[in-house]
Amino acid sequence: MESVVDIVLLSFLCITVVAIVYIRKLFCAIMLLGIFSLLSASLFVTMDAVDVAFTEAAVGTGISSILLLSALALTHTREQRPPHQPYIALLVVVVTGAVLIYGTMDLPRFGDPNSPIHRHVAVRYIADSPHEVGPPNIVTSVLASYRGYDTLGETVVIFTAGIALVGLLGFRRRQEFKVRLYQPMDKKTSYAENSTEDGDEFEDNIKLPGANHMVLRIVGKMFIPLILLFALYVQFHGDYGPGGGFQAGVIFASGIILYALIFDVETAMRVITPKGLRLLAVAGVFIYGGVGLVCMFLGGNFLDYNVLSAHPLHGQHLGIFLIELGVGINVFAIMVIMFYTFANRKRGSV
Amino acid sequence: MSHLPILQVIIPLLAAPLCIVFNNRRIAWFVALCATWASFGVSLLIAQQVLQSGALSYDIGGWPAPWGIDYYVDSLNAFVLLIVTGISALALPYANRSVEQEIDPRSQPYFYSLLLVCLAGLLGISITGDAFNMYVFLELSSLSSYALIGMGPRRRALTAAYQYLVMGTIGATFILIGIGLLYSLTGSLNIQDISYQLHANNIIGSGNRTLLTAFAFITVGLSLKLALFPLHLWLPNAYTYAPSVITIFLASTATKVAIYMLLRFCYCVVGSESIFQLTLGQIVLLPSLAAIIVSSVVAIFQYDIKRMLAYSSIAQIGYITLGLSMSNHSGLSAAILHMFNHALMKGLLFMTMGAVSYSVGSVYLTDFRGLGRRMPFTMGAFIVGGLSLMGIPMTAGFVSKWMLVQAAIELGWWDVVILILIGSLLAVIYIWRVVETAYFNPLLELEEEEIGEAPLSLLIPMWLMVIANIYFGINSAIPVEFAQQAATLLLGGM
Amino acid sequence: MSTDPLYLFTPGLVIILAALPIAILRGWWQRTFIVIAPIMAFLQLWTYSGDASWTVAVSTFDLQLLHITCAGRLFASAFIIALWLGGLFALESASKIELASVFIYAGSAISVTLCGDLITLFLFWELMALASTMVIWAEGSEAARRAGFRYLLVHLMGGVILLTGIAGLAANGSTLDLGIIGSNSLARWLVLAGFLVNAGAPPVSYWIADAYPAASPTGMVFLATFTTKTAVYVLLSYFAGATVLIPIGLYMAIYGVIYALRETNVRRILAYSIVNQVGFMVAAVGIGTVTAINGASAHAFAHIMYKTVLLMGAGSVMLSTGKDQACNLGGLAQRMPWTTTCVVIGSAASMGVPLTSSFITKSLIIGAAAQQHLMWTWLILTACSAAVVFNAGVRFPWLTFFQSQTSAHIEGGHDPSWPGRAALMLGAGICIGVGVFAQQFYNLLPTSGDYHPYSLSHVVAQLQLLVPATLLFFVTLPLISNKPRVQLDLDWILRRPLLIAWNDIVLQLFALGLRWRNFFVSSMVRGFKFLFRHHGPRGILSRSWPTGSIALWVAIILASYVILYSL
Amino acid sequence: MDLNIFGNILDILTALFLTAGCFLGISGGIGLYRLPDFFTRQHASGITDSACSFAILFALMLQSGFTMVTIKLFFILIFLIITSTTATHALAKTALFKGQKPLLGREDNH
Repeated sequence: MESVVDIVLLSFLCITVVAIVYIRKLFCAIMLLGIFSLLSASLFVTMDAVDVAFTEAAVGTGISSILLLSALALTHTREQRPPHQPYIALLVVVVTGAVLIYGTMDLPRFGDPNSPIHRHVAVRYIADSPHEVGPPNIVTSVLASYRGYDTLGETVVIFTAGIALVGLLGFRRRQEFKVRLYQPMDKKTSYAENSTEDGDEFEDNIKLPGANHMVLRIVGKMFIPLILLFALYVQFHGDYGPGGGFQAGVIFASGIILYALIFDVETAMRVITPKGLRLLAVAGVFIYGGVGLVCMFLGGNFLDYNVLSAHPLHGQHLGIFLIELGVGINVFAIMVIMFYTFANRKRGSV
Repeated sequence: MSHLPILQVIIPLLAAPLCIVFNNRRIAWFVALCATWASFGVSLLIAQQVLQSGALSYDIGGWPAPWGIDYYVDSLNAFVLLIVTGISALALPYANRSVEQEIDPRSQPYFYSLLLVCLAGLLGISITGDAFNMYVFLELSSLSSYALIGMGPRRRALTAAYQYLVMGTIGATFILIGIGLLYSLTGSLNIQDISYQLHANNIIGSGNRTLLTAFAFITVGLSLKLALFPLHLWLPNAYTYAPSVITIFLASTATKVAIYMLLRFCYCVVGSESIFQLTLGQIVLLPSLAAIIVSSVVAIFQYDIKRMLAYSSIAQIGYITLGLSMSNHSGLSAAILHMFNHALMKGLLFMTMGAVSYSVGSVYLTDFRGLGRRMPFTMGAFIVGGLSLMGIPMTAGFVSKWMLVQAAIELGWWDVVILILIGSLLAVIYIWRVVETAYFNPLLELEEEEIGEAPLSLLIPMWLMVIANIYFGINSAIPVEFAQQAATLLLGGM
Repeated sequence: MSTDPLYLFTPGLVIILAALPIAILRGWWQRTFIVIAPIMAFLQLWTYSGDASWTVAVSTFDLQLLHITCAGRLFASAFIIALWLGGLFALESASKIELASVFIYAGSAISVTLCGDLITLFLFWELMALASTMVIWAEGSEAARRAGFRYLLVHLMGGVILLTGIAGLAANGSTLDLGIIGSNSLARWLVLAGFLVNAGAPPVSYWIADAYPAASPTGMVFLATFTTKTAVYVLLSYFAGATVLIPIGLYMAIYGVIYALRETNVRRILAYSIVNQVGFMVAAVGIGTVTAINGASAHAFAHIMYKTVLLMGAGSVMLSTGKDQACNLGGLAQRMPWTTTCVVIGSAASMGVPLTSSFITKSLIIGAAAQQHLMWTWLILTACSAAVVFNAGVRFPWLTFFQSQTSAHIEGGHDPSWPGRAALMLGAGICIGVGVFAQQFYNLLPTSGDYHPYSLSHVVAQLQLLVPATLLFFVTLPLISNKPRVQLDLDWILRRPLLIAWNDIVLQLFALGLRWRNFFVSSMVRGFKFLFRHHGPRGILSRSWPTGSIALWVAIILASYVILYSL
Repeated sequence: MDLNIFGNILDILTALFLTAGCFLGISGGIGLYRLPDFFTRQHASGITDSACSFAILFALMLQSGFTMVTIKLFFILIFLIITSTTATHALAKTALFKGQKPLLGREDNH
């Protein structure tokens, strides 16, 4: 049964990929990318990698589609024809794929209990992590404690991505973004060809886009708190089930981005200012690194949470809680920063 | 328990966010300056300890090695750390004025923050004993360097950064695939442990196809990162259009760290006695020689001097990989030593380029007319750097080139010796073009007269570099000691 | 080996270090350094005991900065004296950068003669090449710049060959210390070739006459002294008795004579004369007997002295009149009495007139050839020795000071001021002094031989040689044109594309030549275009590639790595 | 025994709802493909979003019994009902605002 699901999902995946490659409308490509992420998330679920699936769904389908769309607002919506034939690319793909397949020939069989993966390091994680680290979710133990330093690295990667974007594109100053969302690219073309009697009706929409989106606003107001609440749940539930700082940060950010989409970016920027976000991003990294440093001052190694409390397990718990918080804050701040930078880059709709 | 190894990385890593707390470029610069100097100090301490008492190791999070991540510093690491921190400690004072001119003031705090992240990434790669951790920090350094290159003053910086991004990402992905395959074979991510498992399970000798593929991916990925000859195509644009400081920093550190990774993977994971060594040597040999000759000839025809030096960098990387391909003790030590010396001379040469572009605004060959008289100190430094590049005695470049020639003779590779020397002659030609223009081509009367010497904050680091180039040319005991220890260590296995 | 700090300042380093204040200071302070530094170095040199040595360990190398040998001390003394005399002469007219370069140049030349192993030698060898190039460039003209660059290229090439040789020796496990190189390997031949480039051996003899006259009048005095003579010294130390040097030396001797004869620029005449005299010494090194080695060292000393005098003479003429073409000169004897006198003494010394230095030194070489029954060698050396009359000996002073020149009006022309005059006179004095106190001079030589130059037969034989030669010179004088012309030297062939010369010959003989030429030239042009097309800024190897194509490379390399690994 | 009957009834109900859901889903898909203009397609996708997902989720809730999963599914249901209708509304409004006119309302269509 599982293999049928696998086959179906994989064939959908292939179809989506081919469609993405063929399609010239970037908007459609982005939508297909979202589908692609969703499919791969489903595949991860069938492989029992629920945490990965969760992250993929939150980041791939959620945030990255929005970010891509906002980036799309800055460019053309159709891909230009490539100047040369795509056969070279095909050759590249075929060669690389062939090498990869060749490489898998001597791999231990998938799920083989005797393969080194299942006999070496993982054994200790499974056997000892509940009384060495604590959380029932082993993924969290590995992620936050055994290999907590890698996670710090990943957090900084996200931080870097955010500030790289700001460094390259730059925040506009407050006065510079008077332009609102939902304003059509140019009035002339979109209205000239339409009948005049309808034109008047929509005149108000241009100036106050939110006013006629009453339903959206109300639903948004209903759901945004729930989204934020859910984000907090994911944040603090990471010890027990799928979840943790990365996913929580993304979900929290998506709540804010939703707010910005419905109520206008400028309003959102008054609620959560770019400066505040910058400080939050910094704070996220500092919380993580700070925990490590505190561990050092208390006599342990960097990120050795055992020393944080009298009882090692409590120490681990506290440490993981804090660093997940740091990750969450950082991811949230960076995601929103990215959205702001794209959204305010140029006149246009998101 | 000494915390030195972790401090090495964590200082710049945590100073990076600090840079953007206050949206002020001076504070950001100062923070970055303090962080780089501190990490330079730390690397000196580490180097001293390693020389005195052998390798250092540090378990992060208190988890022992195969389960957690550990830092492992031996003489090879320590040497690379010294190179990276040393160059950045000199580049940061230089950055103040240069960045002020080249980069939008609002972006400057972000610039310094990214620079520190890049530094931390490079240090993290060099110091870690864990393959995946290496990849994480590789991502860190690559991501920040894409952005840093993209911040360059000319518009083409963006396309250059984009191309670097695509190539770098392919490289990083390949490395990740390689590490993943290794993990699936051994169940471990720790480099020493991978090596142990490979040997213990008899995977190495058996011609295991997964292992072969893993290594092919890793070597190709790293060849991209270190710009080995046919995969160097991203480098000229990236170096040409990046901000001056970034060119200095990346040219003297990033490729060196990639070479370090290659050394680590080839010698510490597979082991020098294994079959790979032979083929790896042969595989790397031809691209290295091609790099030396072709890139040098290309450099001769360049008009943008920064671009010329970028091509020269590719040729110099060819020398390093040539030493590596010899797979004997003297070749390896020559390669490792040349990493250090190339960092010194290329750092110096790109510093002079930064100064020229600061004062003149461009580094086209025609803009060098009469600079010998107008910027005597800068052009003097350029000449010293050029001499070092050619491998003239009494400069740092000579020592490593000499060792390389000796290693080639030891193997009886006379043809290679001749190619090395031809490469040096080509270097004479392309450096000479600049010197000739600067000293013997008079300035046109029409041109404006304001061009003067670069400010002191650019000249002092530059001349410190000049002194280093000459000092390590005359007394190269310390780097040679390091290089030879590292070579012994690599050949002896870990 | 000693740790005495005094040893740190070997004479060579003293001179090199003096370059710094000379470059920075000006006026009297600078002059003080110019005068004092060589004296200090000289004293320092002679305080060392005969077998002093001093080694510094620099990284993996042991550099023997000091290793006193008898020959080395003689050469070093000659260098210091020449530097001092030249310094006095150049005191007023030379530029600061020229003087500083000269001191680095001289210091490294002295260091070469005093160092004890090939690596140290190579370090100073290269420094010498660079500093001497700077001396040429210091003249400042376009011609000097070009000539300097050609000079630098030749010497860098020589340096590269030498380095390869040294590296080869080291790799073979041969000792790099001072002494005859025994092993008969390729490396030895490379070292020899590297040395010979500096000596001006064929096929690169041309650089001496090409580069030296391009330097300033003062600069040439120094250039003529150091490079070729250090080459003689190292040949003597490392290759004494290598018979291949005999034909090389003879070739140089003949080459110098013939080209000097065709030359009309007085400074170029003297430059070719250097090749000729160095040829004597190289041949002597090749003969390799005790007498021959003595002769080579002694003749080097004598040659340095009289050539310094002659070049200072030519230099003062050029400084005061600005001319160095024979057809523009003449009749200066009255206006420059001191210079004339000294130059005549120098010329006499160069010819080997009895009671001058060359008489007692050149005869050692020719005598050695005779002792070894090398008939042809003896014959050619004797003939060349007589032929000196036609260049440095009589022709140079005649053209410059005595010939009556009615057509050209010469302006200026006066003796140099007192330091220059003193230098000229001191130099001339040494030329005579050495000739007069022959035995005392012989005692300074590497091996004490017993040879008495002032035998009646020898004096008579030398005069028999010189008098007819001089007569012959005046008889043939009208036949030798003094009009300036371009000389077709080997360098011309090397410098221009080989093919143009090739074409000149072939075109007249075969009609085919033109097509050949076209083929070669066009293939050269095509070769360059090929290089440019592929390596130039728009070339395939240097333009920015589309990202996709790079990805193709990645895939190809990946596949080939896998295949190669699997083999 | 009673439990078993109860269980059977649940299974039958589940099957019914699942079938209904599948049918609605497929018909929505066909509609999305076949219907002529934006607004009618909206109608088809709206059915898929609300009715189909409602049926399937309800079937799943029947299967999971009184557990935490049911509550979660319930929340998802509420969420879906509100958001998908809102999304349909927003899309339709935007389309109208951008100048898309319903095919059926056009005069030239008569």
